[in-house]
Amino acid sequence: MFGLKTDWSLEVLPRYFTLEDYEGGMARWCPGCGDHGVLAAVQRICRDAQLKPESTVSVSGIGCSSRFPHYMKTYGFHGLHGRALPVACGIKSRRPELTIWVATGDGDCCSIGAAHWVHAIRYNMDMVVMLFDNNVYGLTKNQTSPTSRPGSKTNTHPRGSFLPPLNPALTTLSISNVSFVAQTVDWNPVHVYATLKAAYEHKGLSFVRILQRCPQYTPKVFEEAQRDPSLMLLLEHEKGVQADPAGTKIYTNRTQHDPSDINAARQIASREDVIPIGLLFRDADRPRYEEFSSLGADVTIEEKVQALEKELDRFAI
Amino acid sequence: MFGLKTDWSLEVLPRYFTLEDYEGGMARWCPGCGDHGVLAAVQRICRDAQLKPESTVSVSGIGCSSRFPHYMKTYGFHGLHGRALPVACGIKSRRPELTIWVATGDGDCCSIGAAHWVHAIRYNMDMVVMLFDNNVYGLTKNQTSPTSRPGSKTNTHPRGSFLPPLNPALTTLSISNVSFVAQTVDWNPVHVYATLKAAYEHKGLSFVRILQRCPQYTPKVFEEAQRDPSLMLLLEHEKGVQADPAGTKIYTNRTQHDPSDINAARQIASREDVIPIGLLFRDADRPRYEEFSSLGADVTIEEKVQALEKELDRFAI
Amino acid sequence: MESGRNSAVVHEQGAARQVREAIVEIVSDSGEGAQKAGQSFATVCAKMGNGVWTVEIIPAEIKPPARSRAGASGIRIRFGSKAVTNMGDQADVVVAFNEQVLYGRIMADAFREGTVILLENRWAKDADEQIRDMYATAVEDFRARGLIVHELPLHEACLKYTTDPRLGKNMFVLGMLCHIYQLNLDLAANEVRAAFKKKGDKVIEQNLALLRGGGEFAAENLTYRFNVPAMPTRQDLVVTNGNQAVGLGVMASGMDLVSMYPITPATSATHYLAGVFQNLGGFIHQAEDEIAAIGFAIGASYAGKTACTITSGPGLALKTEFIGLAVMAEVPLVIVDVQRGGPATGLPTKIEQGDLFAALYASPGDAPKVVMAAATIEECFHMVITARKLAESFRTPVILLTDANLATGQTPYARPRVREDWMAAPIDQSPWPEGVTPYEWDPETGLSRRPIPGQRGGQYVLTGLAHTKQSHVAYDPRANQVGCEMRSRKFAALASTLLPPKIHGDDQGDLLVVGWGSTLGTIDEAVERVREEGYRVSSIHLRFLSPLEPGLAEIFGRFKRVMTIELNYSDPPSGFGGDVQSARRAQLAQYLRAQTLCDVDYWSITPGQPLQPGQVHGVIMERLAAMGVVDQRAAAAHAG
Amino acid sequence: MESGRNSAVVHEQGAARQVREAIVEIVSDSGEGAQKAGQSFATVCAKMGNGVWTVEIIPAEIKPPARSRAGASGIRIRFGSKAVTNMGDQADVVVAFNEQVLYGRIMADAFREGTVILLENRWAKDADEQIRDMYATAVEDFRARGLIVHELPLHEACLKYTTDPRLGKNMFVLGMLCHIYQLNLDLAANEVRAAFKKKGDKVIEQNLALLRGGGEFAAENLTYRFNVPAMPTRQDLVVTNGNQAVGLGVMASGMDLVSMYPITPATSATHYLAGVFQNLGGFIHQAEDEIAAIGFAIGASYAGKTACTITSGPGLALKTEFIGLAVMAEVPLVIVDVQRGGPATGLPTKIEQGDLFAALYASPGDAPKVVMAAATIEECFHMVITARKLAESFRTPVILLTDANLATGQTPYARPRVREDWMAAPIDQSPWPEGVTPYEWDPETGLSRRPIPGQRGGQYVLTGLAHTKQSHVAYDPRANQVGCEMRSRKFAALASTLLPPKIHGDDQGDLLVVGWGSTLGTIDEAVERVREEGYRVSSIHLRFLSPLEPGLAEIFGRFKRVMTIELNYSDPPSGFGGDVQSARRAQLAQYLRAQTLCDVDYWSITPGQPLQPGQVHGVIMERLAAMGVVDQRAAAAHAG
Ligand SMILES: Cc1ncc(C[n+]2csc(CCOP(=O)(O)OP(=O)(O)O)c2C)c(N)n1
Ligand SMILES: Cc1ncc(C[n+]2csc(CCOP(=O)(O)OP(=O)(O)O)c2C)c(N)n1
Ligand code: SF4
Ligand code: SF4
Ligand SMILES: [Mg+2]
Ligand SMILES: [Mg+2]
Repeated sequence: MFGLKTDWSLEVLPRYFTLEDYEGGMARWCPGCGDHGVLAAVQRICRDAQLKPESTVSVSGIGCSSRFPHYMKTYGFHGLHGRALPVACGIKSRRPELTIWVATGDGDCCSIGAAHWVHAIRYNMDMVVMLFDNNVYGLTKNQTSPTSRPGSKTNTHPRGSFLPPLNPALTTLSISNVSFVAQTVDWNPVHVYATLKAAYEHKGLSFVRILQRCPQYTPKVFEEAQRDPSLMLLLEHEKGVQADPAGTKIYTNRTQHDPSDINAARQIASREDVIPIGLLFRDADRPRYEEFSSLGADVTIEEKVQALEKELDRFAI
Repeated sequence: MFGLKTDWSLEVLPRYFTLEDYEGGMARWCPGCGDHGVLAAVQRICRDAQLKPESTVSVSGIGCSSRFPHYMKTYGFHGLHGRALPVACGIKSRRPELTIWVATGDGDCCSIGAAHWVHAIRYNMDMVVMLFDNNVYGLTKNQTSPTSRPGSKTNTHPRGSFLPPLNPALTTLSISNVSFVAQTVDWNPVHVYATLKAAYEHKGLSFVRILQRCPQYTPKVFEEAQRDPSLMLLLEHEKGVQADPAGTKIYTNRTQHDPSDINAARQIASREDVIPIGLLFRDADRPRYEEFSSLGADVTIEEKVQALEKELDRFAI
Repeated sequence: MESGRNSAVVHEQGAARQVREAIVEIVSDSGEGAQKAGQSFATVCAKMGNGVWTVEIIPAEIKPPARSRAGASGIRIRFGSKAVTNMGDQADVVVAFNEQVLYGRIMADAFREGTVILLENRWAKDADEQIRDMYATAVEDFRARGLIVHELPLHEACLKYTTDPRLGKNMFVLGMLCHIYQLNLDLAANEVRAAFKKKGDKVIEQNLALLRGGGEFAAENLTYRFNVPAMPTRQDLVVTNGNQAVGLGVMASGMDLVSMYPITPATSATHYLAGVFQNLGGFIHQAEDEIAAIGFAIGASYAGKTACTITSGPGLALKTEFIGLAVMAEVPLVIVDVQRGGPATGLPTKIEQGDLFAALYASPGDAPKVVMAAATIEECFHMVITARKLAESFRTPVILLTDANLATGQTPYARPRVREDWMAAPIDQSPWPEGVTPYEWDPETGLSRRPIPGQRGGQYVLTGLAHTKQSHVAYDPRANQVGCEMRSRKFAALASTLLPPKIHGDDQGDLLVVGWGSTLGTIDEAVERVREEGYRVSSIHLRFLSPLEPGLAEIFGRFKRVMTIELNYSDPPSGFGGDVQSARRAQLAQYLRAQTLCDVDYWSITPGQPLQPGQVHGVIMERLAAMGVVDQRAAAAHAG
Repeated sequence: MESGRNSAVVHEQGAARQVREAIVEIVSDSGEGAQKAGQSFATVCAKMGNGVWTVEIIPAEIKPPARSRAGASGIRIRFGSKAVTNMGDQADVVVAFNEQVLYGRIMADAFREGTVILLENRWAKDADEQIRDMYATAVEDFRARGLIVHELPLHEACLKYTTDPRLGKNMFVLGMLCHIYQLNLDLAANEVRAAFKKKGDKVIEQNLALLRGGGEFAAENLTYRFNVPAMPTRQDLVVTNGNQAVGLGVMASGMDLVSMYPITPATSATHYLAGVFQNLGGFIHQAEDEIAAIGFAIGASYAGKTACTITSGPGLALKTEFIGLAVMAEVPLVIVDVQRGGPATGLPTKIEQGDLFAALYASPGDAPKVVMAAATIEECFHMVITARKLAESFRTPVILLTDANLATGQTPYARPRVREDWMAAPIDQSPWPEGVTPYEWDPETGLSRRPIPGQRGGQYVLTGLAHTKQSHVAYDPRANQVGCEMRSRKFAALASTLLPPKIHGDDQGDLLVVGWGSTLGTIDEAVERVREEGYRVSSIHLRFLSPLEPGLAEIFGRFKRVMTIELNYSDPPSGFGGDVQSARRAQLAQYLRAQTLCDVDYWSITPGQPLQPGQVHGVIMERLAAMGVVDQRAAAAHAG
């Protein structure tokens, strides 16, 4: 994978890419916003994997987090609110050689984009989907999101919201053909990097829920977890996310979790006493939609003309 | 519940409703279509519960199964493809006293309506949602649906579809605030009746996936299960669906399943070797959205005027 | 023709009468094979060199109850010596498998006084008294309506050849009709063989026997014998319906991807493609909904692949937001809208031309795009090719409007001579020229070349926000105005390449009829008739709605009156209660008034079925009468 | 006024100069409290009896980087002796917390030669050399542009009263401005107290000290002293922005439910309501998306409750299909569209009038509905009430258009005298009259009464399919035509109750300007000016777009030329390259041409910001020049 893209041989001169080759200008998120760190991690992974910027596409919907493509120096598609996934799938469908990063928010993915979320998991196309979950609508200035905790005081629920939050990892784990689900927190750069790297390396749709701080509107939601690492549950396993131990040593609360065990994955994902981070589930053998959708790219125009004539014969009288 | 609606005392003369009071003209489904039996079961439940036809509303999207409201003599709303649930929730939101039956298809609910499906489960409003799952798009004449089995030959996939089917019960079980999930088969009227009755009696959103025969387009999918009852797994429990044993005695394959155990429910729902029927999960204590949304119905116009004047005072200069 | 009132069998011989054309219907309960028989009949006509147009008669339900009014399932075949471009007026001869289905057709105004009904008579002796009564009452009623009913023992006659006449009767009827219309029985036999190829020789033989039996039965029992002289051409022809033509057009344009969500009456285009598209390397994506369908297509297009999405009204509504994005970010895309009756779920299987405004105006903000409408089945093919080219050349979404009439109608047309340059070129992966921005708008034409992922140095971020030519988000007043202007200039540039519409008839006169979409054949035929009657009436038919074809005001100025004829709703031109200003006009008329400032009159209805030439003829005569060109009585007589 | 070019401090005393109005801006980085200071200032003006209009200056990002051009955050206050209806032309006095934010305002054309800039000067001595340079360069540039810059040590001066001037500077500036404009300092002090009520006495005291300090600072250091005479009225007034007015209107109309999905610039209406709606028994549903939002509202309305949904362009696009259903099934519903810049995500926080066509025409098929547009903040209140009534009386969806300008602008207006009959009546649960169908269309008006679930005997099945008055699905030609007609007749009936628009100015003349929506104040002010200059120009402003207000053609006929002025995109009236027919017109102009057949001219732009009266004045003069009414030079001078 690293530096070994199959089409390298086509290049006359090998190019070496530095971090700068992936940096698309100053990110305009608020100071302290968790999005900054995730961006840095993705840029590092691109650099480490020596991804060609022109063969890398970042796709997003609308939201603070969906500004992501603007800060990458790759191709980018900053589309409509909630619609990152259909666009990303469409790109991948006929251009499977492109590397795709999807940035989506908890509103973008789990609210207005929920139908696409369900179905993109099922299509299982090879891409990394980063759910920036700050438990709030950031860009539109502080409304309740489907992952907001009950009692959250927002501009639409000034007296506190009342529904239990969606659990994006758990729901994703219960959609057929799911192939990769992980969870991480923006404030641990080591773990973010390792998790997204594993996601990138997985062939299939890698769904990574990133608990993301929004100091502007939800400064408190992750405060406790940040202060007290024992509220986190580090998932460890030889098949799991291999983060630099220096970066995860603060997590005293750990468990061995085999990411091929989906029942265990669902049970862990549904725990409310701790925040599990690491790889919940991976299955490298699920069908990927692009295996079907990308067929036929090699049919030549001459062959097309021939096939079409054959069709016309069928209708000829 | 039965015949004991709280507002009965308001009636000068008690009315007794017969099946006819719920029958809205000849159903136009194909002969042998599984929808007929479900309709009959709902009409019986209405009769047994002596639901006032004028206080009962059936709501649907578009599809064969969504013709349901036309065949009831209650109020009905036959709306847009995929949008039964938002409409049903809207009705319930401010008229919690109305009884609501939702009829939706596997395309209607799990494909175009998937976002509403996820969120309606979370809203958990008191209504029965019947998913008529015939593994196909019936009304539009035989296209692949999200629950079609891989290899299904349909008009959109004449060489066979390729994705694993969604598992509606499992996915529903993994959406926060889920309160009732059951599964039944249209060809067992006893079980359909008992399941829908339990659903009707549950306070909250009762999601019932009904495996439904479509002799027109998917005559084979449930043939085996119909012929060989041992392919079914009957869920039994004192807190479960209490079907007349005469109707379920053919099911040799049974298990005790406590519907309050959600982990077990997910495990059973995800089994692919058998078709579990019965109550997978019930929790009567989940918050229901109408508890919040229906507040304020008793505010009088005078009180409104007063409150408004107070507001205007705030803006007065 | 003699009426066979009280006799199930008609004895009278004579030579075939020569007619210029005929309209035949076969109607039955669904599943009785009327459509198959009719299609074979039509193919034989076409092969013999007749012009042909067939229309499916489709019930609303999947399996409507037997013997019900709403259950009429079948086919109409209009064929003639010349090319046939529409379904025509009332039928000449109808074969009906039961009497109830005829009511559906009567409500659709499909019959005239004198239409001959060849009616299955087994119901007269049905075990069920109610059925016997219904039958008797209906037959009486039909005769009272002036229909010529022949009650025929079709079922019984078929028993000679099959134990299950319900399945075989259609081929028997095909034989009957071949005899009546003097069609070549060998050609018909070939159709039978082709139809049952997969079912084996035994089935073929049985059906051939039924075919011949039907011919003999007609020879013995019916006096009707017509000859519609054919004019065979040397030209290679194909016969398709409009949705197949769209599918063929998708392939001929070298499209990579069709992304769709099932919706009547558009889906059958994909059904057709599903079987063959992959032979051309294409892929069909059945998305989770229409929003995802267009989003997926836009993704593929962004990545340099050619994509289209095919839908109908409700689906178009759901695509509104994404179409706006495609306009804003200049993503090439073909959107085929096979119009059906609206609004809302409306009339899913029926024809209407009600989506013109939605195509032009639905997306909020200024969202110019190309809007075209196919007028014939042949154009359904060719316009997809044009649409793809325009989409890419002008970096824009293109909406191609067709409708349920074209979608399900069938007719022969010149076999396209496939050209390689119709097909999209492979995507460009050469390095992007340095210094060129992703929206390097030509200041005159607004045109620009787009970078494709994979092109080194072309990296940019497509955005739906207002942006500069660098594709940088920009909120300043100037940037937004420039962006809007550049996107608009493209359409002025395209407009300048269009030709004024051809005038059918004289260049000037009393009345100009303007149409668009599938009504072409009907309108032209009606105009032909009034012209033959000596009136100074011409017609034009628009293919480009946005930008509009040029020169219209000038053409309009040469006629005393201009009116559109459309299949969508309008208030009476004088408004309800005489309030002209608030009258809600037919969509093209409203649009042309704004564009040309000419007082464009209109006539439109929403019957959910194609217009009949006679109906249009009546409308024209009425307008001529109102203008004082014809006297009122003449018009009334014609309109009758 | 003297320019203080090279001096940070201006010494010159004198009496206050009396002016009819003034435009003041306070601009800062976001989070520095400029808006709070400006709002207090505006409230004091209003309380003193001045006309006032405030406009928020909002950056695109949540927290844009400090000292950036795109980061300008602040407020403009225009106040005068008479009522103020719009944001006016260029500013007179600007207080800026840093020099970079001024560039954002310069790009927005907010300043003129002679605009006085009171600029924080601490950047001149910043530790960072780059900042010092930027500052010096900018100040020089400003002066070169003709701005009068006073560099003032605001930060330093605040240190007397607070250790953190970043937080206190705004009240200091309020004090300065109160001094400059002779505002009542006690009233200002009250505002300060109200603003910091929750923060406790200490904070209040500190801010009062800053307020007084600012006044003293101005007295010592600035010569500017103006007096904008107030004309206090006896009338009770309220001050709100347009979204608050919508929220108040929702409550005043007795609405039961607001169903929404957050979207700028509409959401703040719900933010306001969220705090208070439940006091009136109302509920706000934040749905999972805009489709669900309208579906939920339609459900509630079907069940007899009054509901509305509030959104902006992209959300409106998503509601397209459901609006069609509401039309088809005749479900009362109010849809408020707070327009923003488009197409696509466009300019989310900025003003445009680009959704007129989408409101009129987006849903496929024939989908008539009421479309209204509020022209003032006060109308945002009253029109919601009208909309609800119309929705129920005419059993129809009603789209109410407002825009970002109204949404965020603030102005005083007459306090509404709340009437009980504005409020929806409790739902009818009496038995449904026997024999009455669910769509018992009055044959003249198309009106019918609807059954509400709970009404005994009223059971029916609402459907989006074509249906009879029994609400039975019907696919026959006649039923569909009747349904379409009945739904259309309702709008003719409504049209017949509307009055022709009032003409502002004389009944006839050279030029009639036609506007709609939030441009009312600006257009009227510009027309006032040209009229004062002696030109025969009048204006009308439309509130009802569908059905259209009556009598327009007749009014238009009394003017030599008619033109619309709009905030949406149009090609030049002569088209690009002179192709008039394909020129893409401003939306109202296009619509009026079709409806009236008058040659309605237009001028429109998409700057994403409100029009300025001076700009409109220039446009009018240009048109008068083109007509030969004024000579070209005069027009040029005016337009300058
Ligand atoms: C169709 C549509 N509806 C609503 C919006 C307004 N909108 C933009 S972003 C957003 C939500 C942002 O929340 P989230 O997805 O959680 O992203 P975040 O800003 O928190 O990163 C909304 C509602 C829109 N742009 N388009
Ligand atoms: C917006 C929209 N898209 C598509 C359709 C066409 N359509 C009608 S029903 C249906 C699917 C029906 O399948 P399902 O929901 O499984 O119901 P079934 O007919 O099998 O009971 C589709 C695609 C439509 N009516 N509206
Ligand atoms: S508002 Fe929140 S999510 Fe958005 S940029 Fe600021 S901190 Fe990040
Ligand atoms: S097509 Fe299938 S689902 Fe539809 S009515 Fe017929 S049998 Fe039932
Ligand atoms: Mg968020
Ligand atoms: Mg189905």
